[in-house]
Amino acid sequence: MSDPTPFESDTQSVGERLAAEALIVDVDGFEGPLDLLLTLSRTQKVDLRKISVLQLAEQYLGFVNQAKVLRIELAADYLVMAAWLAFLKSRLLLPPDPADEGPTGEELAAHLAFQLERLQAMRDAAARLMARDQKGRDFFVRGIPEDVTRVRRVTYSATLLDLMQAYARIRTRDEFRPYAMDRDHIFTMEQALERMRGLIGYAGDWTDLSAYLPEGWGSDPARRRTATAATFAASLELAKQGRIELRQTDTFAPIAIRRKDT
Amino acid sequence: MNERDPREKSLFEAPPMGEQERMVEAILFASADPVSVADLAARMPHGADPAEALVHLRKRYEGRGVHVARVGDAWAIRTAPDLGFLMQKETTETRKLSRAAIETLAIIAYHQPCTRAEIEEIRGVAVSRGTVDQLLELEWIRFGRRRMTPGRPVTYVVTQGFLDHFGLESARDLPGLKELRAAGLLDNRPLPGASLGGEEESDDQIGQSELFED
Amino acid sequence: MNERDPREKSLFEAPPMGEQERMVEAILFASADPVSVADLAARMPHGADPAEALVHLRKRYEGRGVHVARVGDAWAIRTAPDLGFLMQKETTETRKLSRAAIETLAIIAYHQPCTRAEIEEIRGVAVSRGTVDQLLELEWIRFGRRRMTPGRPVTYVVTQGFLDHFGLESARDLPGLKELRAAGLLDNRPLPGASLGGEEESDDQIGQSELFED
Repeated sequence: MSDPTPFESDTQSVGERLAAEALIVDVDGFEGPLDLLLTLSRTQKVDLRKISVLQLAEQYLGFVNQAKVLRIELAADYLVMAAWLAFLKSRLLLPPDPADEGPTGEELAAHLAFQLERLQAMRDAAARLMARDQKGRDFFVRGIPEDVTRVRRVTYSATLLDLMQAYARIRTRDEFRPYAMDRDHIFTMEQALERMRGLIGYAGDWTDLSAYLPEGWGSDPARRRTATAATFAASLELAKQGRIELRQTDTFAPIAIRRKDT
Repeated sequence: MNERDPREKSLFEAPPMGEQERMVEAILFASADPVSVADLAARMPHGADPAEALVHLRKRYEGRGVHVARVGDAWAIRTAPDLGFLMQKETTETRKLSRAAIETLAIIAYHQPCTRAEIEEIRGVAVSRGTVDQLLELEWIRFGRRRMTPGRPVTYVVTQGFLDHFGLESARDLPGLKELRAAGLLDNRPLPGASLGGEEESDDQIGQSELFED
Repeated sequence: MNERDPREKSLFEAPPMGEQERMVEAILFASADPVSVADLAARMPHGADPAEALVHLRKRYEGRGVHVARVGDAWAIRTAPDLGFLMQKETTETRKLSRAAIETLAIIAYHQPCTRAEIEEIRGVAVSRGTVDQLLELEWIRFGRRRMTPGRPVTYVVTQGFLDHFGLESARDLPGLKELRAAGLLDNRPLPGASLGGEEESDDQIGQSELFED
């Protein structure tokens, strides 16, 4: 089987050569491989539904070869399309392998033709859309829109949460800490400090720092992380104040603390 | 040469008056400022008579929702004066209830029927008349039965409107303090001034009796 | 007592249709943006039927210099397109849209709701962020509902502003829509042999255990 070589100079008319050169020069002007294929398909001068996909594939591969000769770097998606078209071409030219379950060359070709027709249809639709009368160009809105004066009416709102917080605040007679979802799983250094100050009086012996994690913060990894960090920071602060001593037997070994007797 | 080329004629003869009226209408509608007759003439085809077109247009808009009004020596389309009320738009602004109001409301919801003295006892401060009035006006509370105690004080209860607003079936569906605590709505720090004692996680003990008095 | 107090009557009965038409006329003239029927009803007296008033008003302005235009579910008064030549255009700044932006806009309009992947499939090239941003900024497209497919991609749809700009009553009036649909060019046809991706990923399974951790 002789592979017809595209862009054979001796069979090309001047017009075709010019068109080919224009394509090469304009390679940056294409909006991707499908756009290039659509442009190439116009040289067939037929309805897109009757287009020869085989011929189109050859034109595209010829274009890519030409670009290589001219050392034009093609973007990866152009090369992907070239590989796919080469595959399509082999499917179209070789007799179908009955063992092969994939789609036939004709099915693939029909899909490519559909894609081209659809892209062309969307371009035509876009052109028709832009050709419509447009606001501010062909028709106009009221030049002196009359301001609508606004009459303000105030309504008051409160959520169930506000209500419950208010009640809890009164009944505990305490500075109520506002409920904040994102702090649910955060143990602060202040909390850790407060906790440790209360407990440190009993820490006469070396005790593992992890023993000071508050209850309920040890099982969930996220909670354990924040509680550990806060407790560690608090222990540094207490050490700085001279209230406790810190000890670590080895790198990454557990840290232990004890009360510093003064 | 009396005969003129019909094409020339169409070029130099003014459009029919109906057409001129349309033009004046469109120009007045779209212009940001009132337009003088001279400006109209400058924008309309040669030979047009905007002054006459204006007379027709003015008549056409008589009694309509908008009318052609003279503004100095220029013209504009304006809303008919009797329809000015349509140009008002009510906007509703939502504000948060004040702390005093929400606390008062909460106490009434949890303790209804509830007298003013009881509210003041629970809050520890006087309840202003305005706060109660505001809640009454919002129709979140209403008067309940008078208490059969000396002075026969009025009581307050929450309304159906209150239940609707807060998505409650009844005031009994309000979560108790235990549930508030479970939901993380209650801080467990001990009461200020309460003796800290010998502290292991003691927050289950503190204040319980006070919290769950009923 | 069948007789009603005339004052009460005027309070509860809608004004005559002619009067309602004037009101709709005044409101539409006063607004540069389309006004929805619901907004009209909210601003008109209780019991008014702006939809019917609009039918009358629309007829009244047929062939005039301005006309009553439908924009989605809203209405606006616009100058007749054939009189555009009279208008001063220098005030309106029409930004030059790139070819990519125009095509993207058309694809969204004709295929809406439409995901970015679908736009890219049709154009055969990646859609740059700037292109979509530009259309969003012009308020010609907005986000639609997420597609219930793996990844739950966002979709784009065209806006009322888009319809208004191009003088369309609804997205159904896009030029050539019927023909494109009949030709099957708006179908989403997958590449033959491409795996259809195992249905809907059941994301119900994912994270279940995580959800039920306390």
